[in-house]
Amino acid sequence: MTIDQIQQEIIDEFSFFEDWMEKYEYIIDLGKGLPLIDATKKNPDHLIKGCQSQVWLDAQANQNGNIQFTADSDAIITKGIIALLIRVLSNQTPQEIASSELRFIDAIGLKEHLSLTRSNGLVSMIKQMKLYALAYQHKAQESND
Amino acid sequence: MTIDQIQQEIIDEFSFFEDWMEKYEYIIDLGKGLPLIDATKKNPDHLIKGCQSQVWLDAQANQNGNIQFTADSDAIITKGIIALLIRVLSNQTPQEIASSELRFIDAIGLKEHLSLTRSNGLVSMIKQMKLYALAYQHKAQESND
Amino acid sequence: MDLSTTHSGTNTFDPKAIRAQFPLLERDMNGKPLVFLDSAASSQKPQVVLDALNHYYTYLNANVHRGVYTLSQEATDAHEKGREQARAFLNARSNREVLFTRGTTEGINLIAQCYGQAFIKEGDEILISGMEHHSNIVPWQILADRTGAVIKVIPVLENGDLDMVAFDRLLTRKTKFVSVVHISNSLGTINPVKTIIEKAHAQNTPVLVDGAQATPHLKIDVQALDADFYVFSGHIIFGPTGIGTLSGKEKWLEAMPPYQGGGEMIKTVTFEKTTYNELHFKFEAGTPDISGSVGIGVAMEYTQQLGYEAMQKHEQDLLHYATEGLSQIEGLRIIGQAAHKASVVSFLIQGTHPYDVGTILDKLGIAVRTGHHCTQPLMDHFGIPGTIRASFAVYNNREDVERLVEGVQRATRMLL
Amino acid sequence: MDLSTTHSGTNTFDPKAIRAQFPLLERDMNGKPLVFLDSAASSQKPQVVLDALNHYYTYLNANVHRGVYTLSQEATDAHEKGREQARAFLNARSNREVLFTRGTTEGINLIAQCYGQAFIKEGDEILISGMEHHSNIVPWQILADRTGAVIKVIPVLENGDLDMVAFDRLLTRKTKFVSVVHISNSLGTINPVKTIIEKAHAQNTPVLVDGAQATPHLKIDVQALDADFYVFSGHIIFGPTGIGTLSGKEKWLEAMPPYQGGGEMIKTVTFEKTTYNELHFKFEAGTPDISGSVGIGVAMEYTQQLGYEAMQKHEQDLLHYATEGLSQIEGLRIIGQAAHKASVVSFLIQGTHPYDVGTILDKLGIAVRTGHHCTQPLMDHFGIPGTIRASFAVYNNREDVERLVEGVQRATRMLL
Ligand SMILES: Cc1ncc(COP(=O)(O)O)c(C=O)c1O
Ligand SMILES: Cc1ncc(COP(=O)(O)O)c(C=O)c1O
Repeated sequence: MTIDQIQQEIIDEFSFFEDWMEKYEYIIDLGKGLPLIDATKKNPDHLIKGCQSQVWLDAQANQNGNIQFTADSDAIITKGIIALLIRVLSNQTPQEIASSELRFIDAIGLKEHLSLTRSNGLVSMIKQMKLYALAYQHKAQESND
Repeated sequence: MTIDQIQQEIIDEFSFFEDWMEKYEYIIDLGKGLPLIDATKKNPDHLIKGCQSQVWLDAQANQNGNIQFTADSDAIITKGIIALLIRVLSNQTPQEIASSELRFIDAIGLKEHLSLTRSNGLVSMIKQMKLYALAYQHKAQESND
Repeated sequence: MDLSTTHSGTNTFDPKAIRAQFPLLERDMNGKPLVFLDSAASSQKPQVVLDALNHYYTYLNANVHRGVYTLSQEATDAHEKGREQARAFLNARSNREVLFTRGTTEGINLIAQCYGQAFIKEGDEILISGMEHHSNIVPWQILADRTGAVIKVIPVLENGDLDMVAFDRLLTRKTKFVSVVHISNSLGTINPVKTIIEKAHAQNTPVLVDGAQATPHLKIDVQALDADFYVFSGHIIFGPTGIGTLSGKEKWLEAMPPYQGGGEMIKTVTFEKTTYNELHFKFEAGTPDISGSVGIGVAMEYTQQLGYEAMQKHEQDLLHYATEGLSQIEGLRIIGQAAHKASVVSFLIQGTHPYDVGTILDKLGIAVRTGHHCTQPLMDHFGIPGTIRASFAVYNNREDVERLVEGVQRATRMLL
Repeated sequence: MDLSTTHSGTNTFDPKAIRAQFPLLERDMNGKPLVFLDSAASSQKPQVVLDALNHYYTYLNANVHRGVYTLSQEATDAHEKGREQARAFLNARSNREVLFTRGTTEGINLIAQCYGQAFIKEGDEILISGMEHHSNIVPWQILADRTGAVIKVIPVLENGDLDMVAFDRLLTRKTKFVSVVHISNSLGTINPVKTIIEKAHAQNTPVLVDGAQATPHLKIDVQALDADFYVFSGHIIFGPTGIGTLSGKEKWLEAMPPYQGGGEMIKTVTFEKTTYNELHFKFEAGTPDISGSVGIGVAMEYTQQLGYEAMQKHEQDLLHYATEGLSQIEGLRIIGQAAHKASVVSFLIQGTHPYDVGTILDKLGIAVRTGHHCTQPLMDHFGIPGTIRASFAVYNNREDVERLVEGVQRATRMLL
């Protein structure tokens, strides 16, 4: 599925929730189920410091050049949103990741979590995901040269 | 006449003026007629610096111990008010000057000129007049001892 | 217009009437009536302060101090009335000892910079505490960097009190300045600043008290305290943002170099030589925040008129009610249990992150602060990433507490 | 509530409608309708700014940047919207280059202190001009005292223009900083700051422009000017007191040490080591003046929407009308007759003192400024104790000018 298809899927899923409680309970569940980043990667090199909650992020390219993200956070709601972001961006090509527009966050009513001034690490995490993608894209181009 | 009698005299005089213009014209006239401080006294030692206009002040005790003030200013309205102040305080005993309460300024509607924050030098001038009085009082007491 | 008559300045303390004076508290948040429990970060403003600001701009606005015209004179009077209100509020000796700043942070920076420049040398020790706000840490670190002075820290006990035994040990001949918080914004601890000042003075060390959290709750008397410097922020004591007060002893203020250069703070300027104006002007360069001094003045008068005793009784009731209610919640741990505490409850719930709890409370219309509250070293000391903090002001009520307790219960159920 | 719709943001420039937006102008002074001719000292505020302040305190007030709850987020958005409005107003590259200060004076002090600490050494020359406001003199004198740097002064010509020949001579390799006023508050002279910046940059010398008097009258584009630093005050551009803006190039701001220490400006704090936050936070310690940034933002937007071209036309008309009218008065001498002049007339009347004239004008309901206007060295240069200054803003009209001219005539008759 393309990034946009997955986003639409998530938007559709969220449209079934009656109120914010169901939505947040779902996000919290997602957070609890997030496959964790390799323990050795949970180090300062992979840390994105938000003012309130911290995020650790790693990215690896698989054989076909698609990127796999793994991550963790100390806050469960942050983790739940990370799970959604990984569902959308993981296993996509660097190009697609770098040029993606993440409209779903806004559409499912979680915009406040991606406010620039909210400082929960999520904004910086998306930036970092795109930077990883650009780095792998660059690498791939170089090895093609 | 006592300080208070002179003040009352001034208040009575001013009560005849119909409007502020007459009042100010009178003050300006007083200013023009102010007998000037001795030219040699118009030096930094006798200067009271206001933010807007400057005042020079000197005080001398005459034979009977009463104090004669002479003064000048670069602003004519300030000079006019000085003329009134000198009329009230000059030729009085140090004790009377030091303990005087200058109610006439307020009563004749010139209060704004004696506002602490107005910085026309008049407030500092009154302070200085009283300081001179205290100094002469002190001197007189010493020579009595 | 005498603003002091437009609110209930009487002796009866009516919490409902007081709450009604704060228009913002009528708004919703996320579709629920707002429960505002973040007054320690910034308080709401009573109508009388908003009216004063509006009145200033609508009838009195002009630049101050040098104007020859009546409007400027009136603006100056309004501005200086704010200073006189601050003086009366603090019981400072004279208006020369009362400066306006942008807030607590600027007040501390001003002292660190100017007192520091005049009196602090390499090897001197500056004594602060382990529960200081960053604003009472970083300015001293900058000064220490610049001068080679050394920062010493009074430790914090497990219950949130200062370790006064350690204080006695740390206060030595080398201690050239003490700067401590009156009431901790994270823990609520009311520190024994009078004792600290007495002991410091016994060896001629001056003391700055960070009163940011104290002024909305405690009667302050800088003469009784004998504080050398006392600083606080308008926005925490029901006043406008962008204005604060610094009260300092004249002997120090006179001996210190000026802070910033510019208009107002000079007597004469030539390119060769500039002479500085007297106090308070010397430390107030530039056009002052005139509406700010008007607003903070009215806010202080308002607070005084509420009456500290009745206010404290009300706030302590809320504090105990909240402490009790929250303590019932399993896994909830209160950080800061000093015997003398202002109406602040910091807590953590085992297995949850403050951010998560705060996020759910927000959805329920409840505004609390989460995080380190600008006291990272204190959080490090307790080995926690931060807390959830509910702070109660005079306009809060028992219903607010009940909504908080229910909200935390609900959040806990969702998160665990 | 979208405030931008509550005032006439259309393209038609209607002086009468504009004047009606400033409530203070309806008041009397000494029983006469007020003629306010002191906008260069502090302007009056349009209703839209007062509404924005009131709206902030009534619906949005909370501390900013770290709040987990919606209200705090909304306050943050309002605060940062002010910054974005400032960025747009100045055409700064990014919001990282836009700092809030208390005003022009603090902005200059910040640069003198922080740029100075990083880059100015003994023997370096700082070039200012002979028509600077004290706020653009004293901070450099303090820096010079501290570092051993030397202040050089571009002379002022008889007509009130800068002596640009002398400037070329004074700008040498030793010149490490240039700080000049965009529009003189005493003379009205509009200085060729673009030329000054180009020449200074030709030898890598950065330039600060004091825009306190420029922003209410001229369209500013810091990128087109290529100004390294541009500072101004809210209260002069129809905004609140206590707030100002500093726009600075990121490369300098990054290279400078922070200004004050405290909350907001840090990333992490321990007693051992503190790391500073990124721009703009690094230079904004403590709780910001949130209502101030909201208010100055709206004020800037308001000014832009008036349209500079139409505004200038109106103001220049008043300037010429006043110059003409006053010039008829015997013994009246206008100080400052530069070809490019903003709507400021400074004058003296032979045989009278400015204070006397100002006092009588006050009685007539006319507010002018008298004295040295915080430019003592300029007054010394002209050998005068001060001037009477009438400054015109967008809300003034020809009737104001007529009342001024009549008033001066009457004062002259009374005094001479
Ligand atoms: C104890 C304490 N000190 C200092 C400050 C800093 O105050 P401001 O941000 O108003 O400068 C605060 C603010 O919350 C505080 O609580
Ligand atoms: C040219 C100029 N520079 C600086 C200032 C100082 O501005 P503020 O007092 O707002 O800091 C002024 C104030 O009138 C000014 O006109």
